[in-house]
Amino acid sequence: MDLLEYQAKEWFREMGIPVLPSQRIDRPSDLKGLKIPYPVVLKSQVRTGGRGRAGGVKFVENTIDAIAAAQTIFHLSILGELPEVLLAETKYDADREFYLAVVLDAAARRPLLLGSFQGGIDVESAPELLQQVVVEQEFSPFYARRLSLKMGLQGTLIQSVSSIVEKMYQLFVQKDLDLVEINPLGVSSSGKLMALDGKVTVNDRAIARHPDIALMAEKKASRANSRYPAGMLGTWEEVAAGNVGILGNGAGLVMTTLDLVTDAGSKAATCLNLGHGRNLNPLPLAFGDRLKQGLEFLSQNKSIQVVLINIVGSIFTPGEIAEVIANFVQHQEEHPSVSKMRHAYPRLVVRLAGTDLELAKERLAAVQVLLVENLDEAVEQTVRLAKVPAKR
Amino acid sequence: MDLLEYQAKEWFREMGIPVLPSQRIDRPSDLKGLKIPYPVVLKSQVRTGGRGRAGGVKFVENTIDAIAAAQTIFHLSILGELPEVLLAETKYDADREFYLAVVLDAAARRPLLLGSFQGGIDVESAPELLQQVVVEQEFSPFYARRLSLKMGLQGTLIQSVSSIVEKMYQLFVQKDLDLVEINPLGVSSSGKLMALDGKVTVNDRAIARHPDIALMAEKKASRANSRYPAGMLGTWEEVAAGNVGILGNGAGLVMTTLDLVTDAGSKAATCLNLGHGRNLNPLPLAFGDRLKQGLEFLSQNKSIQVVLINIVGSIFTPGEIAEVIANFVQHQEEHPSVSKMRHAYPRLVVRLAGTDLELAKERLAAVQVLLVENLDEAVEQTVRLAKVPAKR
Amino acid sequence: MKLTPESKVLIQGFDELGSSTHAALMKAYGTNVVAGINPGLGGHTLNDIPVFALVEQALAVVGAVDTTIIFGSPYQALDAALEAIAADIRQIIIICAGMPPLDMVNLLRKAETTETLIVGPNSPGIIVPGKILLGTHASEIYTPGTVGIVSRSSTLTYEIALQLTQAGLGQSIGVSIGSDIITGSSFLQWLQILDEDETTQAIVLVGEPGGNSEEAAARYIAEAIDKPVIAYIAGRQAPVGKHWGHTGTLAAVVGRGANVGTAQSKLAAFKEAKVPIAERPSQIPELVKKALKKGGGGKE
Amino acid sequence: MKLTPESKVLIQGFDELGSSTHAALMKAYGTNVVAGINPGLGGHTLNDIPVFALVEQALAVVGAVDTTIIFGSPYQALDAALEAIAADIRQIIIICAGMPPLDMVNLLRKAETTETLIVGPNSPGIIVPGKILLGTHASEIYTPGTVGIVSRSSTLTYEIALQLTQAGLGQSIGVSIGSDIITGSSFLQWLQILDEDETTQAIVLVGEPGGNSEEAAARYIAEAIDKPVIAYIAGRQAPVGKHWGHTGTLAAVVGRGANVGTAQSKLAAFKEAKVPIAERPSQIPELVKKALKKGGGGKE
Repeated sequence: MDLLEYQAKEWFREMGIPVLPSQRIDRPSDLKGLKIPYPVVLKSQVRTGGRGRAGGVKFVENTIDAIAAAQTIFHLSILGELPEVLLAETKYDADREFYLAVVLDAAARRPLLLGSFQGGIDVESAPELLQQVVVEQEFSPFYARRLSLKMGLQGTLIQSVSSIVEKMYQLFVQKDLDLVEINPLGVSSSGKLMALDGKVTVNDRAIARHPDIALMAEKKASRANSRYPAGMLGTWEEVAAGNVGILGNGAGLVMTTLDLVTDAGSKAATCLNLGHGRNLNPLPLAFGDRLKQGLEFLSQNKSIQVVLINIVGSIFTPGEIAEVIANFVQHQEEHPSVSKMRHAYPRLVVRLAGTDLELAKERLAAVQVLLVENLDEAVEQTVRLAKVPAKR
Repeated sequence: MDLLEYQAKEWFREMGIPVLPSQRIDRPSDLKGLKIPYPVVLKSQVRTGGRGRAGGVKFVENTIDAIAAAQTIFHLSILGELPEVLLAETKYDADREFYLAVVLDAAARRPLLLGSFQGGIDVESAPELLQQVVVEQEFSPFYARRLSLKMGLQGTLIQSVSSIVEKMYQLFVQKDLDLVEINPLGVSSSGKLMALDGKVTVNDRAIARHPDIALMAEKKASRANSRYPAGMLGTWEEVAAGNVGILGNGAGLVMTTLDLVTDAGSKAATCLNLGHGRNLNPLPLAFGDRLKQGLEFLSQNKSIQVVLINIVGSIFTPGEIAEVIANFVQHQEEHPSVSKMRHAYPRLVVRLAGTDLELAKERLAAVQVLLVENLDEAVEQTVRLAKVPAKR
Repeated sequence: MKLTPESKVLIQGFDELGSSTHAALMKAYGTNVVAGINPGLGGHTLNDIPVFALVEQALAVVGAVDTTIIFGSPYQALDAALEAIAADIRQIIIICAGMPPLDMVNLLRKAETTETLIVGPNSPGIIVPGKILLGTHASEIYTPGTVGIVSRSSTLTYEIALQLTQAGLGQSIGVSIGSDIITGSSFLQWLQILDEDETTQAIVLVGEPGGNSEEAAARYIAEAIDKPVIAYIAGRQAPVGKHWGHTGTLAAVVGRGANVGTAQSKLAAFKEAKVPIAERPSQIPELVKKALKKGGGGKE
Repeated sequence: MKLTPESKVLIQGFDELGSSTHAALMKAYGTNVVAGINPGLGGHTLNDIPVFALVEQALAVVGAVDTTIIFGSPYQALDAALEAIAADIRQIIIICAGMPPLDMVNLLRKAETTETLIVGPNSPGIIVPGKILLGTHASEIYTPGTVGIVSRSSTLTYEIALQLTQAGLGQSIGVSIGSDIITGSSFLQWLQILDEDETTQAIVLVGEPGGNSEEAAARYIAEAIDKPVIAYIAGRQAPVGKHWGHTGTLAAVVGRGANVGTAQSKLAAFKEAKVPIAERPSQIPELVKKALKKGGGGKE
């Protein structure tokens, strides 16, 4: 979960990382009660990057200009995202700007300290400017000093920058982060440091063990107002403007199925991973219910003409899975009103593997759904059906 | 530094260790604004033990009784200590009482978890009831479960008691404690747990790195209102009702000197350790200044008739030390008004070892102070002078 | 790696829900499951398996244990693994999904100093078909044979085993190192184990986007592996960043070049290492047969 | 333990104040001080000693180092020691006083897994008279010889060395394990080192109230030490709990019996182990001479 800048800076303040005096602005009129002196920077609080270039950051000198600027920014969508709040912050003139980050690195299987003498940079585009230190063992401040020295710092900046890296690392561990980044870290002519912009990503798995973060996640989700909350069905992704839906158990299997369907010349619209069905972690719904709701979810997408169901090695046997699918088909046929938005629900191609396949075949035959044992054949069948002009 | 019960319980509350609703009472009239319902327990907030038996804990049913009880407790000195505040706490009926503690153990060189099925006990007197678990590696909750099982707990109590031990350990590490103890931990008939009394000792060395605790220590010191704040001179201890003062550099050497003086038949009043003089940690005063002020400090004690100075292997040479001592003696003689409370300052016996002993001898001879090279002889001389009827 | 049917196995996070069912399935498959651990159920017996409150209590009764398999809450997995390490267990399989990656970092620091093998988290564990099941593999899909499968996913591993079984090729070992950003054991470790395993004659490595472990594996195969290896990478057609919950694809690659972690980068690495690549699962059996014929069961 | 004059020595917490003076004293005594570490002074030279910002930078220039000596703020000692361990230094002497004991607990967990010897904290370190000075001992008091001294205090060690020197008995090694509740090396370790040291013919062990390390040492001497040992315990007449800042006397002894940690308990332990006890420092030389005469320089 990505935090907004003002949330990241609240955490920075708690950790003792220097940030500028600032105030959260929920509506333009809040600027009448501004407690920080002008000139002030108004910043759109969106999660996407490139906000400065998009016009989401404005300097203002007085209340009238500030309210006008705020009204503009509140209505400015940046890469499709409208801000819910702005941040009003004291203007700061930095002499130099550094880059600092702590990030989880899969290759080293450790947190990585990152730093650059040249802040404000797009780190992906200039990796050669970026210094790295792997935190091999339990963190100790010498790792931060290693980074400072690699960045080419000297004198008192070694200690002052190291001390900020230390605090970033503490935050990283305390809050279970994937990333904490200060970019830029402003350096005044007297060597004073200031976190001018901040980015924080909380690891999604860890949210539930931090009551404060769980609350933030809840608020964010309630704003998104989704019918299928995260984890309810499993995980789905919109893939392309295709007419095939893929429903599988396990991410790897879903990706393989997507590869095969695409290679065979069809385009997938949505792929849904129900979870591999041997998962013992408490999920909101049992496997059979997830399957049923997954079918409903994909059926509601009018562009989907065929759904390929590929389930291998779940605790549910093919017979049990076929039962769920057949019931879904029967229910759809008996209650056309449920799908009154469409002419018909999508065609189904079912590929299962396991012990009681014959039973599954019979149950599905009863509702005119074909069970295909061989994966390649199931894909062929799917692609053929997807090429038939849409009846829906 | 020992915390008072109410301070310990504030920390418990912050950590999520269950404590009863309570209120701090600074003066009896505070009880008029009591926010917790009667019956209530009033507890004297003193650091010494045995407060219940001494009458420092009283149950009260209404405001009139409460104010009367509070007046009594505020005036009740327990082992010489008068409470500055009381704690008013909801009355609690425990079904059973356990004992829990985390303590630093010198033998294992690790923190130790301690627990007993039989709380409210005096642990020193019943060590056989006390279960121990050494936290060998980084703490993990299984150490707490080990303790619970050793205590003989079963069912849900294993997890609930372990979870309190976990939080005690977190507190122990977070605040650099020597000890955190819950005694008793109340267990209700439904298995709910409640920390009924708590003891917390912060490690003295670590106080300075915890701004919140440093503030508590400062307040405590300002109440004690000492002329020589901790660490100013070194460390001194009142030993017995004797007439000898001992001033040395290094705790081991001071103890040896005290042993020798006592064995030879004299009694020491105060022993002062100036620090070994090769100590590189920032002390408020340089070694020479500590020596001068140490001599003044011991001279102010009217019962001290002889001061034995024993300094070995300091960075200061004997010549430099002799200079400080001689200056002190001269100043005392020239300014009798400084010591107008007394007839005379104590006699000095000086034992030094090092390079320029001859120089030291001459400088001291000039102020009629004898330098004795041999420690046993210096002790003999001290004891002889201490037996001379007091001139002071 | 001790993978014989006699080796003793513990189940941590043992409860009335899934884990005792899986323990029963493992026992039925021939695995020597000697005890379950659950602090609240010490002294009970579930599915004929005695339950103890602590690992050290269990070991006092059943003796030293070779492998422990951790089920239960992902937030308690680190503690369970540390408890096992403190009790000198040196093979740990973590089944549960959802373990925070910083817990894994802590565990790995400990595991490395104690030379403990960690498989998982978010893994179905290990199967030696016909001999031992250490985890939640769909054992009915596997048949004993000589092909070793190492992968990062569970059901895709079953898919490959199924294709091999249907083509008459049995499996020597099936293992998933886990689908998370940070896993205990690596492809490299398993390539080495399978290379040394006497039964294994060919290896199928199944990868997916994210991280750089396939790239590292490709280099290692070229340098150090004598047995024939077939690679298959899922997710070639998946849009970048879409991962259906496999956090391995979220791996930080800052400063390691923009292309690291894509299926294309992995395929290029295997191509450079001259490792035959299957384009689809159904191609794997033929590539394995071809490699076995050519290599005669191992280069010299 | 590498204690030869050639072995390379680093100084961490190296500054313009005391530590560079002590480093100069060590060099003058013959110690091979190769570098000082101070993040803010990297590139400078103090008292002819080159200063580096990081340990790893220094080692890149001066090569592998045998011992590091840590001065400076006690709150930074843990970090300094961990930095040294990460740079593969396996002998660490911590001079500074005031290190929080939980920092030492953390350090010891790390030191034990890496087999690092920690001397201190709150210790003057080690002296091999006439050869090498690793710390802040008042070297002018010592003379080369055959008596090893191991103690928990600094100036009391000098007192004993002085008494031995004045009686014509030189010293082979003088070491204080440190005056804190938790120290790195123990009496047992040093008894073993002195027992194995070829120059040492007799050992003087100097204890004080607090903890149980003298009691453990007494048992160990009876069981495992061949050379004659003389014990001296300071603080017999000190009221219980009065310790003049030596936190070793604050050691928790909960559950270990009420008497543990008193001078009396320690004296009883040495008596039981038949270790001669000196009642005062001035008795030590005669007891050493008697023991050397009787033992002829070591039991067989």
